[in-house]
Amino acid sequence: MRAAIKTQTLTLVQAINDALRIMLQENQNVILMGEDIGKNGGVFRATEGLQSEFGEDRVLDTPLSEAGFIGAAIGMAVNGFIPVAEIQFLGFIYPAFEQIMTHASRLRMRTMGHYTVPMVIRAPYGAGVRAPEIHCDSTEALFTHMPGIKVVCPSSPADAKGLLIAAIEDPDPVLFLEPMRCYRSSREEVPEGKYSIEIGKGKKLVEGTDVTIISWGAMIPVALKAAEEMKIQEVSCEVIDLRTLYPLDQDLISESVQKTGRTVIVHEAHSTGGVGNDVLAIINDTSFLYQKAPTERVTGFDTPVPYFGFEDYYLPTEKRVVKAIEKVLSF
Amino acid sequence: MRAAIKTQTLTLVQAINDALRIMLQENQNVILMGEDIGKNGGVFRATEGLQSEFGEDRVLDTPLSEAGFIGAAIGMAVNGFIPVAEIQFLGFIYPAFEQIMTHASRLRMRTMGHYTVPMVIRAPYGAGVRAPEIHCDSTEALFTHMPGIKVVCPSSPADAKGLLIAAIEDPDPVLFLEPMRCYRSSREEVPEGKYSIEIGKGKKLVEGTDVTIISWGAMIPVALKAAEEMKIQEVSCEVIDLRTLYPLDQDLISESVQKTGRTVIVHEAHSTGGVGNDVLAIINDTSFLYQKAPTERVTGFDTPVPYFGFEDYYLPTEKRVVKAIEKVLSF
Amino acid sequence: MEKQFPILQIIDPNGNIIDENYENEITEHLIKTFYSHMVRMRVFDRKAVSLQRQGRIGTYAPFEGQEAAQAGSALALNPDDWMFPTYRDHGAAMAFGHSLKSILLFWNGRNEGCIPPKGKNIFPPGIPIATQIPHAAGAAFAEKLKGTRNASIAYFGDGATSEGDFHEGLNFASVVKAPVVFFNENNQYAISVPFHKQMNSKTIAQKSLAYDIPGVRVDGNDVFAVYFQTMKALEAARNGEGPSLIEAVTWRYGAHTTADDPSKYRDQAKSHQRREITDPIIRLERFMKNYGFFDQVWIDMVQKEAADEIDQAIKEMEQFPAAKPGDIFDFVFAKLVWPIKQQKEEYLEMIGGDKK
Amino acid sequence: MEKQFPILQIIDPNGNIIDENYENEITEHLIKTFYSHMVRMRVFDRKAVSLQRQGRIGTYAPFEGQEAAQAGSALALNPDDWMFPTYRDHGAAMAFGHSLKSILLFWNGRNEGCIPPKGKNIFPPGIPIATQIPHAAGAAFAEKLKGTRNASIAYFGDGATSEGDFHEGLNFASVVKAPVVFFNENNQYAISVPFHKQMNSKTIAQKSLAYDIPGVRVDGNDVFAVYFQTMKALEAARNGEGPSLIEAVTWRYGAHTTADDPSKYRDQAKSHQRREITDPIIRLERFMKNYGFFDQVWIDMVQKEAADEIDQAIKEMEQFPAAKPGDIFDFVFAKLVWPIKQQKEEYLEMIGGDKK
Ligand SMILES: Cc1ncc(C[n+]2csc(CCOP(=O)(O)OP(=O)(O)O)c2C)c(N)n1
Ligand SMILES: Cc1ncc(C[n+]2csc(CCOP(=O)(O)OP(=O)(O)O)c2C)c(N)n1
Ligand SMILES: [Mg+2]
Ligand SMILES: [Mg+2]
Repeated sequence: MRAAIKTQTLTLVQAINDALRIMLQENQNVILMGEDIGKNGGVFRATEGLQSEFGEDRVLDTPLSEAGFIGAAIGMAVNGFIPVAEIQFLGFIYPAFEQIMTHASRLRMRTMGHYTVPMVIRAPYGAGVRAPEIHCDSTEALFTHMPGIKVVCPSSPADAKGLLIAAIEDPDPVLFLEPMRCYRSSREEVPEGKYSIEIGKGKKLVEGTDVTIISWGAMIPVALKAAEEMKIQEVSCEVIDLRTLYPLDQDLISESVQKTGRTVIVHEAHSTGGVGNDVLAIINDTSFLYQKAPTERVTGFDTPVPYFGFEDYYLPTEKRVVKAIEKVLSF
Repeated sequence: MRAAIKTQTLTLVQAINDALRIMLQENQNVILMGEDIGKNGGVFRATEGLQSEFGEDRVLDTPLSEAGFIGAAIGMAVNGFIPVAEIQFLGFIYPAFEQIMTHASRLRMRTMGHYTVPMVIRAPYGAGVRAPEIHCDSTEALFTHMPGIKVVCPSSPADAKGLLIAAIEDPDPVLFLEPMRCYRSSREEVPEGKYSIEIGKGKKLVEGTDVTIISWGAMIPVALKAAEEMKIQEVSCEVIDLRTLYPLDQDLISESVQKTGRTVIVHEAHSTGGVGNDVLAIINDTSFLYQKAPTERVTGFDTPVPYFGFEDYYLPTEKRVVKAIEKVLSF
Repeated sequence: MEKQFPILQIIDPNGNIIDENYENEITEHLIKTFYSHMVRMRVFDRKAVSLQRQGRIGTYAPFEGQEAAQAGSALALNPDDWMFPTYRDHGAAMAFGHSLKSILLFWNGRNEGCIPPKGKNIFPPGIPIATQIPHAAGAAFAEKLKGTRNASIAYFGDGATSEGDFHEGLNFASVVKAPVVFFNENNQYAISVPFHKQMNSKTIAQKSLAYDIPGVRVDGNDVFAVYFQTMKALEAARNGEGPSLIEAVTWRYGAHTTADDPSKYRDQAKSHQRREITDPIIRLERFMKNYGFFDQVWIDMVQKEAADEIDQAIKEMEQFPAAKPGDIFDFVFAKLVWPIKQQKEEYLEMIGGDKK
Repeated sequence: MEKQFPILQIIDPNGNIIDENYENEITEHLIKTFYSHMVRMRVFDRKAVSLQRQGRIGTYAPFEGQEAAQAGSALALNPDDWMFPTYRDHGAAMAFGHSLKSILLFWNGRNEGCIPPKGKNIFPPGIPIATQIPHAAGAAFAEKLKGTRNASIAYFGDGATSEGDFHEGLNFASVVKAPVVFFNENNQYAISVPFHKQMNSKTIAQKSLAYDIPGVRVDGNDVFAVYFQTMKALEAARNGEGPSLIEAVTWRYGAHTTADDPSKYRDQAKSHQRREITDPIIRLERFMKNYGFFDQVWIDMVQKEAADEIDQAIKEMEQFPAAKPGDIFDFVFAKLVWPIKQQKEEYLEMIGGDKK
């Protein structure tokens, strides 16, 4: 019998706050940076209470200057600190794109390991919360295509905490995407204290035999609902939460696809160039002959994420996922 | 019998210069902008002679400020001009990433067509010329994943001219990638005067029956050499030059793959998230049952483009392509 | 630097003219125009906040307190000028001629709200901070190239000055002598971040020195000071003298947006106490009283007209046709490209056509 | 502004001391140190240009003419300080203690050249313009947080001031009072673009006013002026007074890089004529003659030692082991991730192992 683990009931954003507090306590070199993360506790309250607990030097309100503070964080990371920078919304990471692309992700390689950038960039992402434009982007693929940075995207509170701790302890830069639609949408039991979840490992949320549904982040609830719905039609769906988008969990993907032979990928990013196509590539490379049908991708469209009056049309829905499952089944 | 078309023998960079001159002559609203494009004629001489011919207002040397001049170009495009902005090397486009991502590509959609951004961003790209770091990136996939901008990448002088003219005449933003390794590596007969080549259409360079090789830009010569080599072994390769990377030429790809059943994709960008995966998605969606073997991708690695002392290791070679062809044949 | 860039005022908080140069320029027409615009803006703003509370529009960015800065600057424009507002400058946009219905549609997540009235050059509100600044420089430069006397105005906050785009836009404009006015509303907060954590300088106006362009600091709650300084800057721009930077020192009384809770980072009671001294509408009323322009009947009428106009706009917004799914596909490019066409067809088929 | 920011000199072009405050500070040791470093830099630079012509290294960025700016600033640093050079500041890097072999390796496309000697904090040369400026601010801020008296120095050109990262880096540093010196080498060209097309301001030093930090303009060809001003700025930084901006006005005699043809955009004959007045080494020699420090024997020795050292470095560079294919995979992450591992294995298998 396993020893009982003490837990707390937390939302995803509370779990993130918990992870940040634990790491600030544990490692004096961890330092949070970003816009409005101090007194205000972040626009989503992810850093609530941390500045008053750890002081202004460890929880630093920066100027409104993403290239500036990400660039500064790189200099700090090289010089002994572990900056955890918050980008207020993923859509506001673009001004810092050059710093991430040409420095954060390359410095280890440029100097053959002499200088390294152990930093985390946290960013809420995704549509569905009626936010203004650019607040809704889901552009993880821009970063999975960027060598030298890992991309993590949890969908549940417990995963969020364990993965964020792992990201902070990772010796390399990690982009940590937080599905803002899941920030407060549900709670679960989250272990107290420090624990980490290995980056690069997905998780089988539902065991199934007929169809594999692969998804991550804010699309997980949609995938789960579709799987639930298919149960009524006696279709057994396996649901996989990738959790890390670079590097993908090749073993988990191929093992499942080889079992079911039918795959539906669900993501809210644009179809062309989406991470779904990397999953497709893994299937092509590892499981070609196991495929009983072409893989279906249910994704955001090749359109900018629209203004929120239109966002429900853009976002993948349970209905679209169900249709795709039916399609791979009837092939 | 077709009427003889007058031609000139030009390199790719000369063909670009020719296209720019024609469009400057033809349309008073076309205006070139960028660093060192004036007296200096651009670091690759693509704009050679144009400032002295058309004046400083039409061929504008800008400050060293990619976000600034791309942002300004957006304002000019909305206000009646057709800016053709040169980014000195694709790796220096990142400071302007936000402007392209949140404005150039979205303004039409944001305003439902009221404001549009008819601009072209030209950028030499790719490795293999022993240039310093960041001068060698091939990050087209960052832009094919960006809704609202087209991405064009010619491999030959005649295509370069026709496609650049089409890009300038396109009512929407076009990223025009110039394979710097091909700038002067060969010459061909290029029609004189104005003509354009449809954006979105690839080109079959070699007709074949056994294997389809799909590539673009600076990798075309590599693909062609591999095809040539395979001829000796009596393997008939079809070579497709995509020419436009968004939107891809779905018809050309599927028609060829359905004929050969075996595909090798060659690109120098990183494997994960590369445009090769979009080609894979097209094959999956349109030609699933025609596949006789898993598609092979010969690509740059998931590493930053290395310093030039190492770049030969990074770049796909004829040998790697031949190996991939053998693999799809022996499956 | 505060000495080099004093806060210019024409009327003081008590409503007295303190710069006599402008005595003759302050006509009744001007006063009434300013007053009615500012009241219209405030009625709109409060109404919008309450619409948001009722769930009838989305997150909204109120500008109460910044009416003088926005009215004074926007009313200085010529009809053919270009305006580049942020998410907080719908006051300026409405003063310049944007329709209230459109502004409400924007805040209700509808792209239709970004379309300005015919002939009006108003950009959609800038969401990514400072990105509109280079656009304004470019549009202005285009006017210069065309040989017109039109100018453009870019609005932005104190926080926006920290972004690279602020710097690049001002530098570009200064080099090409673009006819543009960079109009800063220094409301002293960027969400929760106060001015002194945003920058080390004591003024924003002094940042003009980096580009050798004129810079001026005005009392942003003095509509006359704002108006005449903006006029001056626009005039210089039209005359080929290039860009200027105006810092309008002001304050927002409310939250950053309806999603923000300002009591987390500042004392809202104190914020409201400032009204006594700084409220731009109260100040203008004092002036009107001091100089005999105060007319309660007229004021009531202005209030009523504003309320009616806004109610009408709300009605129009709420009766506006539902968002059409097909629209998200149709405006990405001038002509549908196949991936989007295919996505559109599949989607419309699934939902049974474009009628939601 | 040129009046507010005069070009500070300690010795004039004729080699006479014109600022008597420094008479006692200019010791023989200092003079000889400066001179030998500058000669070493020039010999290196010329040699590197000819290596490039012979195809023995790749494209190279010469700095001839900028030796005083680089030596004067780099020699003002303490051993534990941080240096953030650009592609043109290998003169500064070598003065600060980088190895010549490493610098040559860098220019030969080898990442090994980016590794500084043990204990030396030298960043790899910044290629994307201005991006190193926020790094320097961050590394300096880290020193402040650690409570040391170390500072950092960021090098950048006149063109670099147009980038957003320049602005964001200076603003960040000014707000957190990071101990950093922003050292601008204003060589008056960004490739072909002359100063007056790069900015509207007449000086770069005045850009400090935007951040309320000290700004100073020095004659970048007067090694003493550069040295003492940099010392002063570093001292202020160490004392918690925050960042400063130094504009060292200078000139490059040669091409932007060996891939550039300056005759396309300026008169190179005229450029070389400037030597008579501005060459920093000639000027120092004049000074040495004027004040009795000139010693041809010693100078010949310095020249010879430099040449020998550089020849030795070239030898080491050329005997350096060939680039190992495996290296491109091994340093992306601390631990190989599977896609890279798989790519590495396939590739090494194809080429028959890691021995090229
Ligand atoms: C690039 C970018 N980063 C962050 C944000 C989030 N954000 C929206 S408004 C705001 C503060 C802006 O402050 P200021 O410029 O002073 O304008 P104000 O809101 O006070 O009018 C922030 C940080 C954004 N919209 N864009
Ligand atoms: C972001 C970026 N844009 C463009 C370039 C290409 N480029 C390399 S050096 C240079 C000019 C730099 O001028 P300056 O800052 O004055 O430095 P200098 O070369 O004169 O030392 C340019 C445009 C680059 N390296 N990075
Ligand atoms: Mg503000
Ligand atoms: Mg320069």
